[in-house]
Amino acid sequence: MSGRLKSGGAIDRDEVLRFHFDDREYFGHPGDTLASALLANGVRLMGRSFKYHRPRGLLAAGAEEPNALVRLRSGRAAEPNLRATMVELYDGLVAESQNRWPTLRFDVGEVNSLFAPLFPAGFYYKTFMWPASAWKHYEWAIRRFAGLGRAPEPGDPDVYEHRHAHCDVLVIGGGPAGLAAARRATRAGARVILVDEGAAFGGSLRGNGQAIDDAPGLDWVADVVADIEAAADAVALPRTTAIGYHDHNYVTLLERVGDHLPRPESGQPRRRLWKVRARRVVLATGAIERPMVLADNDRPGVMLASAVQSYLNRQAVKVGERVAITTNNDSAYDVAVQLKAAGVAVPALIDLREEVAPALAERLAAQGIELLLARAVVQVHGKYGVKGVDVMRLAPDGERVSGEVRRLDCDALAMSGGWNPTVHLFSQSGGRLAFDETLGAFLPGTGGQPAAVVGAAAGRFDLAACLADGDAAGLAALEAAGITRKGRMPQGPAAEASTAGTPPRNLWQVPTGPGKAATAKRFVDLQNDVTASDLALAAREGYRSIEHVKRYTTTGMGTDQGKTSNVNALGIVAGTLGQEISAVGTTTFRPPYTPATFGAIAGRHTGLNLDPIRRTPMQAWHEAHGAVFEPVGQWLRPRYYPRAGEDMAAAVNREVKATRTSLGLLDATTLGKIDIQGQDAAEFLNRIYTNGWKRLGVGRCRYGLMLHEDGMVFDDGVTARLGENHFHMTTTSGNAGAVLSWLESWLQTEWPELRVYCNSVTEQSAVAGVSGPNARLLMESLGGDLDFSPEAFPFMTWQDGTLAGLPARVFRVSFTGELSYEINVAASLGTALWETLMRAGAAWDITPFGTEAMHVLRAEVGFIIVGQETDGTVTPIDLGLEAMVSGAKDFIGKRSLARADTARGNRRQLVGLLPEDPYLVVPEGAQIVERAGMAPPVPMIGHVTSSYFSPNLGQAFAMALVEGGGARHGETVQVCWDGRSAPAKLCPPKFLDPDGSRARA
Amino acid sequence: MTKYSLLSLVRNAGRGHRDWREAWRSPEPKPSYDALIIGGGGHGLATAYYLASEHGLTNIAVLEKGWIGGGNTGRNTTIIRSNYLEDASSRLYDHAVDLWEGLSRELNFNVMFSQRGVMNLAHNEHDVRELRRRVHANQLNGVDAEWLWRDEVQAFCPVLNCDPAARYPILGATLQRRAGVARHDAVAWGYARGADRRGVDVVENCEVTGFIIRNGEVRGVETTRGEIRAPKIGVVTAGHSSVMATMAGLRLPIESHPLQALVSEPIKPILDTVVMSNAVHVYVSQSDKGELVIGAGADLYNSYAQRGSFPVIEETVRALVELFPFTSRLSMLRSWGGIVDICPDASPIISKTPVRGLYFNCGWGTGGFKATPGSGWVFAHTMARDEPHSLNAPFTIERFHSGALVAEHGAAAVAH
Amino acid sequence: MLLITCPWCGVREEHEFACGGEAHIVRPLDSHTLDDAEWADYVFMRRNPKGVQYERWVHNDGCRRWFNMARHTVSHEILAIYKVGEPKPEFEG
Amino acid sequence: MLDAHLRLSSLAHLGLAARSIEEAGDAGIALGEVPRRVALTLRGDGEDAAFLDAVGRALGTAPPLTANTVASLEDVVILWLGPDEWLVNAPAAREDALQALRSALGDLHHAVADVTESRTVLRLSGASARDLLAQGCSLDFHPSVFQPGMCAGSHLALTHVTIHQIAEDPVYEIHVHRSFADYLWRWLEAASEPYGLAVVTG
Ligand SMILES: Cc1cc2nc3c(=O)[nH]c(=O)nc-3n(C[C@H](O)[C@H](O)[C@H](O)COP(=O)(O)OP(=O)(O)OC[C@H]3O[C@@H](n4cnc5c(N)ncnc54)[C@H](O)[C@@H]3O)c2cc1C
Ligand SMILES: NC(=O)c1ccc[n+]([C@@H]2O[C@H](COP(=O)([O-])OP(=O)(O)OC[C@H]3O[C@@H](n4cnc5c(N)ncnc54)[C@H](O)[C@@H]3O)[C@@H](O)[C@H]2O)c1
Ligand SMILES: Cc1cc2nc3c(=O)[nH]c(=O)nc-3n(C[C@H](O)[C@H](O)[C@H](O)COP(=O)(O)O)c2cc1C
Ligand SMILES: [Zn+2]
Repeated sequence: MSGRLKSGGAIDRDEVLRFHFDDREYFGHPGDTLASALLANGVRLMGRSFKYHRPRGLLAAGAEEPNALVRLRSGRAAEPNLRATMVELYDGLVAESQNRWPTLRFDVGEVNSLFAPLFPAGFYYKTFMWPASAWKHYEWAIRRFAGLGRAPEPGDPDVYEHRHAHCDVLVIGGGPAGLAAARRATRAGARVILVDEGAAFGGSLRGNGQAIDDAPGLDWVADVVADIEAAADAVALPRTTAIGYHDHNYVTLLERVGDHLPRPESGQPRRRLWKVRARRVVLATGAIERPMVLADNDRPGVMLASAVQSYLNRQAVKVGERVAITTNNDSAYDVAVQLKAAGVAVPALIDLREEVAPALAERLAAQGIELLLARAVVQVHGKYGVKGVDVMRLAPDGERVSGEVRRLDCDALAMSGGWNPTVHLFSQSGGRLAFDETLGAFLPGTGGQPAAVVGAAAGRFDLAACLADGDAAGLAALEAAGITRKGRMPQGPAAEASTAGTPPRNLWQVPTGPGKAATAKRFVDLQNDVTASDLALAAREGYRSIEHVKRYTTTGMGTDQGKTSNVNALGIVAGTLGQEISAVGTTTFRPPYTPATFGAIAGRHTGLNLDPIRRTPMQAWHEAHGAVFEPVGQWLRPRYYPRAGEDMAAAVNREVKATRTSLGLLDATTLGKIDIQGQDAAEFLNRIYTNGWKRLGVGRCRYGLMLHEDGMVFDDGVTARLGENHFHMTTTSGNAGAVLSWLESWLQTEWPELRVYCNSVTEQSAVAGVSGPNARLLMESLGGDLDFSPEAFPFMTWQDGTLAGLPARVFRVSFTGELSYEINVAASLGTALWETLMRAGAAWDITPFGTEAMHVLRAEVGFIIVGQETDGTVTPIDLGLEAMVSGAKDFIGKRSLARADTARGNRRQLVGLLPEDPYLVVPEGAQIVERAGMAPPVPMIGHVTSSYFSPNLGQAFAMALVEGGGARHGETVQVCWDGRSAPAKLCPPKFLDPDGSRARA
Repeated sequence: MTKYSLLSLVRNAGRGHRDWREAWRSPEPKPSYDALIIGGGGHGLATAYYLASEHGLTNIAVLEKGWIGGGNTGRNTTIIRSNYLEDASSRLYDHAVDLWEGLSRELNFNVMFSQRGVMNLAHNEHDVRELRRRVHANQLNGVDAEWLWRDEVQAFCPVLNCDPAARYPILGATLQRRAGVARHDAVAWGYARGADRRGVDVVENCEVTGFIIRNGEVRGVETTRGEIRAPKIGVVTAGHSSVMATMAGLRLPIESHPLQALVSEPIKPILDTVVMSNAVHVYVSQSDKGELVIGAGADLYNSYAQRGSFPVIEETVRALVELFPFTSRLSMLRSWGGIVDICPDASPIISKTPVRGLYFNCGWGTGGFKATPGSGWVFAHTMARDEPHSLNAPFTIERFHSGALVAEHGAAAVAH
Repeated sequence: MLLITCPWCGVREEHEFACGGEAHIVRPLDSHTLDDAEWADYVFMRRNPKGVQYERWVHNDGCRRWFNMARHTVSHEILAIYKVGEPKPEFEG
Repeated sequence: MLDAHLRLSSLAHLGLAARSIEEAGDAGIALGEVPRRVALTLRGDGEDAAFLDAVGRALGTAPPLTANTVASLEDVVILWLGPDEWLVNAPAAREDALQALRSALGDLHHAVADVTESRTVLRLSGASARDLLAQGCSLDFHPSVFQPGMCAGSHLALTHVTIHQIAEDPVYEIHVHRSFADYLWRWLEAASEPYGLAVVTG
């Protein structure tokens, strides 16, 4: 039975923490993880596997844990799939096991195990194909079995934060190697960030009790961390995982700020995403121990030797009373000795190797631990917990076992199949890996970014070497960052160098024993239930590339991404194919290193902050007056202003009618405005717009169309000539930024000889558009120095002046087809202007109108909206605006208009559309066909771009793009949508005031 | 070749699965073939399969520089649909959907085509107009399509955030019920197995490094495994199309960009359809294994690196958390990138070239997985007959000269 | 995530910039003399190299200047950054 | 003369005045809106001596030519935005100086655009000011890199800003486009939660 020792460990026995796992209450201490606390309480069964629902306990003590995944917390704070090994215990913690029903112990899903012979890797590709219609049902069933935890609930109660950071040296991993590097860099005054995903620094020192500078290793750790914390420009972040290593030394870190607490401290985020730009990176990420692939190696109680050691030293938890150990390398000998010293029985240490250094053997002998050389564990007994193991002699070729089966009674098995340097981040950084035959592991090779890999991550498993390595990397980083050392450099830390050991015996699968044991499952990927025979099957079936093997068997695709399994899988595949491991290669390491919360990646940009909301100076007025808003680019513009009892149609009709018959008021602030100055400004516009600009008089305005080089309309707007060399361009609201970039790109890269400056002045002015037959009366009533008579202030001109005491620039342009003035005032005066207009306009029942009414009004007079009548495939000629296309000059897009297809006569052209049913507002986006009642595929000749009810016309009307439509006015076509169709007559796209006299009034 | 079935599975289980044959051989390339396909992605393998099965050309080979399916076929979010705007595209993609429906049985390999429906969300009036335009066009073209208003969207996909006060509220959505997802790797493997069975050599680890062209006619290729001759060569190399074009002295209107995707940790079923949003850029489905498969955006610069930048992931995840608030406490498991071949009009090129006997099938960009069977089918026809099928006739390279583009920006604006 | 040294502002994060695609494509002055294919070559056809690409970038959030960059499209290594009008540096690959 | 109270700041609807206090106390962040000042975008050739001269004559100081720096004389401040672009700031009362600028530049190739209303300026200070900026901005604000007298355009919380450090403490001025000011203010307010926020008069 597992349990807690009376003394030792980095836990606080004086404080007792209560927690729940699957409805049972347990107790633990600060310093515990959920995993260690459960073990201390004698709990071993912690989860069920993905496919066969086999009972599972802990394999590891760190981030590599594949089995013990729990759902933590409850309600909206619940989070699935957390590794119990990484969950720090707090008082009141609630956790639940997953992937089981109804309970962890009695899980119905376990029946899957019975059918396991039918479910080898990739079985689903071979079946469930008949009958065709049945796949739906099969799939439904498959899905119920899949997945691990349950989805969280919406309504996350916590917040997440981002943090940009810059440093000279980013040290990833706070074990001896990383600490040595960080210490060196910090002492020289460098900007250092040191991170470790553990709850405390020390890395393997926390678990193995090694000494540094002749003192307990953890004392040295405390000193180094204190140094860093005291330094002005260094930070040490525990509970922080480097999740991604991107281009140009950009590293993302995920800090668990509040996860170890019942709830994050007030105001603090739960997690924080760091985005670090480091001049140098030191990767000191350590190494992960490999399990051994042996029969029933997934039973609760079969654990990595380093995990057994870590639980012992960190939390004073013994994983069992009798712990057998099996290894292929030297590192497990310490574990045996320490277990024994803690009063745990160690029935034997079973080493695959034929011989080991005499010193090691002697250490065991001194403790009275039996050493079994050239032996292997061929079977683990026990279902919910280890009951014993069978040991046999291993043949020199490692392919067979022989001799007598020796049963060892034990309640846990500690195993060490060697060590894999944690090269994930190095590989992500673009570095190549090299396979080391002796270690049986991939080591960092060449390439990558400005970084050094040190310590166990570089395949150095000796403490003294790790310290020296780290220290040297710290120095090198200083040099690379150009930091001169301050003062006398301290000595590097020292530790006793270990004596040369015996190389590991790399055996990728331990042969199975005789009889029934021969078919026992030897798990490689514990989480995804991938066995040695699955891998062999895949190779046999021709899935030879390791990438195919991965995808066919799903090995390494679980939440642990194969941290403990990938190299074993490779070894087995290479063996099956008779290839070198180096030739097989690894699968690709990808971010994140360990799973990263989506909420943290989203940070504070959720809800309304998903995207900035832009506000006009009059926004508060619109809000106060009940406007309904719609997003236009990042703006929220009033769509209409409903009065009590009005629906949208009623409100829009009222607004349209009021504007056409008396006076309307529109917030037009959002239009893009670009100030264009310079002696070549007119020439520049000539190249940008389709029409001519050189002869436009100062004081006048002109409508322009811009094309992309492919000849298609890109933007439009009115541009005014403010001076000989000075223009004021307006653009559509959504395109303002794109147009300015467009102009700059031409000026700077193609035509640098043009002397022109473009500046955005969009935000400078508030713009109120007054529109309607009474607009002039209103303007005149405001008082000021402007003469609004048609002669003094004709259509398509502008003037500066004072209006109701406000300095203003007034453009007499019209988008509604009515007599209109666009009044520009300083943005800060927007509300003052608006309120003045509302007050003064009351005499004419001035009516604020929104974008919807604006759309109706402009459509009545046939004005287009870019992005509505156009969609990137429409030329000016298609729009009937050939008069605006200059023949006399070149302009962007001109040549494209002459291409065979673009010059074709029967392209889709803009027309008006009058439904025969005058009250039928056909949907925008409805298609147009020649005749009703045809069966699909029905040839479509066009589509509806805009469609409204016009209270002025007293009928519905629309605009459309129709093949050859320009020549088909008067003909009847069918408008089709959702299985309906309605006849409508084509007409010129001008429904009201075709000669434009109202705007010119 | 063992036929796959429940029966054969049971029989093999009895023998410890020791007798399964390889799904496709690994032959040495021959010095010459009747035709070559360059690129062992889904499209290339499908082309080979249909050349063999529909046109009787069996002395052919697929040359793949790495492992089959290792390009975009193996890294896409597997969305299959045919609700494209233009007649030409909807016909082509719908033909593919027809083929998808029978594909598992045709190949005797379960590609798990799951018709769980695809929704495209509208978040503003412009989206509504454009998406409905597409629905109406689809209906008239005989492509199944429906328009759902907000309440119907909510009912169809209860976990979506349909709050009208959202920053970009959901106003409605298109729904294509016949659409869905499939198991991407199985598509490559299934076609490879099917082609292999008909005699096609699927040659992996064989990179084409040059073309042998004489008098404007293609004669063969140089590869890392020697020269291979053939009078007809189809290039189906997706992200690497420009590289191949350069080797052949041609220019293409294509740029290669990184497109990223990611998966969440696996969770119990919660999302039974596919959701795509253009304005709030993300697309999401849940695989049969339980992970959410999430499509991100493309980086704006050219790259052949099969990895993208982190800001693209951030942007996608923001959208994910907004549309599916439950994901806030869920974790990203893995992210990766592919190299997509983007055409200016967001439509593919399936075309003859100025070099006789040399054909290109490329430009599928962010959305070609769905077309895999259809693309292979028409390309096989084009290669076998030396003239396009009517379904792919509009998708020539010459359309960029004449201006007769097949503009699918709206339908393709979300990478999918 | 590139780290770009704007020739004016210095080292900045990629997200402050926008990429404008292939550089050194000169707009034909006599476009009316080109046939459709030649014109399409200018408008649509791109080198799209696997290797060193010469491309235009603009520092949108900073100085708003366009500049040129030589960047490797596999390693993403930035080989050179130079101002518009400066000669194009030659790189292998 | 225009009635000054007619002018509304882009943050008027937030009622900041009522929340403002004189001293930040122990809040980690002090944030306030800077009163309206005159602002001009100035464009011209930084390598043209005549241009530099003319600006110098009109404003008393030539525009800074070193990237990301600020030149100032008394209350006129010129921020470098680009090699041919500067932002000139002056108190509202100094409109005259700016008129002088326009006339001084005369026929030289240049542009001056009034952007007084275009930007809202926030003043940020407090012990946690750098931490707050680091939440949303990728610039390096370390005192060895970014110092008083420096300015830079960048992104803060998804919006374009120009950040100008005006004092060692540090004190920053953040210029944000007016239409984004409300969004940015509320974002900063939320992001200040871990440190404590005092709204101050700018
Ligand atoms: C992240 C992402 C998400 C996507 N999501 C979707 C989606 O949801 N729905 C959808 O329909 N589409 C999607 N796509 C697009 C889709 O993946 C592709 O359009 C499609 O898979 C292309 O298939 P292919 O066979 O043409 O190319 P690939 O699968 O890329 O195959 C091309 C092959 O050519 C090989 N090759 C290249 N050069 C050579 C050479 N010189 N010699 C030999 N071989 C060579 C490559 O190694 C590769 O295997 C997505 C793409 C990505 C990257
Ligand atoms: N005897 C053996 O075979 C053997 C094998 C391995 C290690 N060791 C011993 O282990 C020590 C190795 O020291 P070291 O400093 O190289 O490694 P370490 O294992 O002590 O420390 C590595 C640290 O990196 C952290 N880490 C890993 N990935 C991370 C990430 N992505 N983000 C944040 N933190 C991350 C881990 O939490 C760990 O604390 C030496 O003492 C060595 O003797 C011995
Ligand atoms: C639809 C789909 C689902 C995937 N699901 C998983 C998964 O559950 N676990 C996993 O580790 N990777 C998953 N992947 C990602 C692959 O592991 C891999 O990253 C991807 O195929 C790209 O290949 P590469 O990363 O080897 O370059 C999935 C990929 C796709 C296309
Ligand atoms: Zn710059």
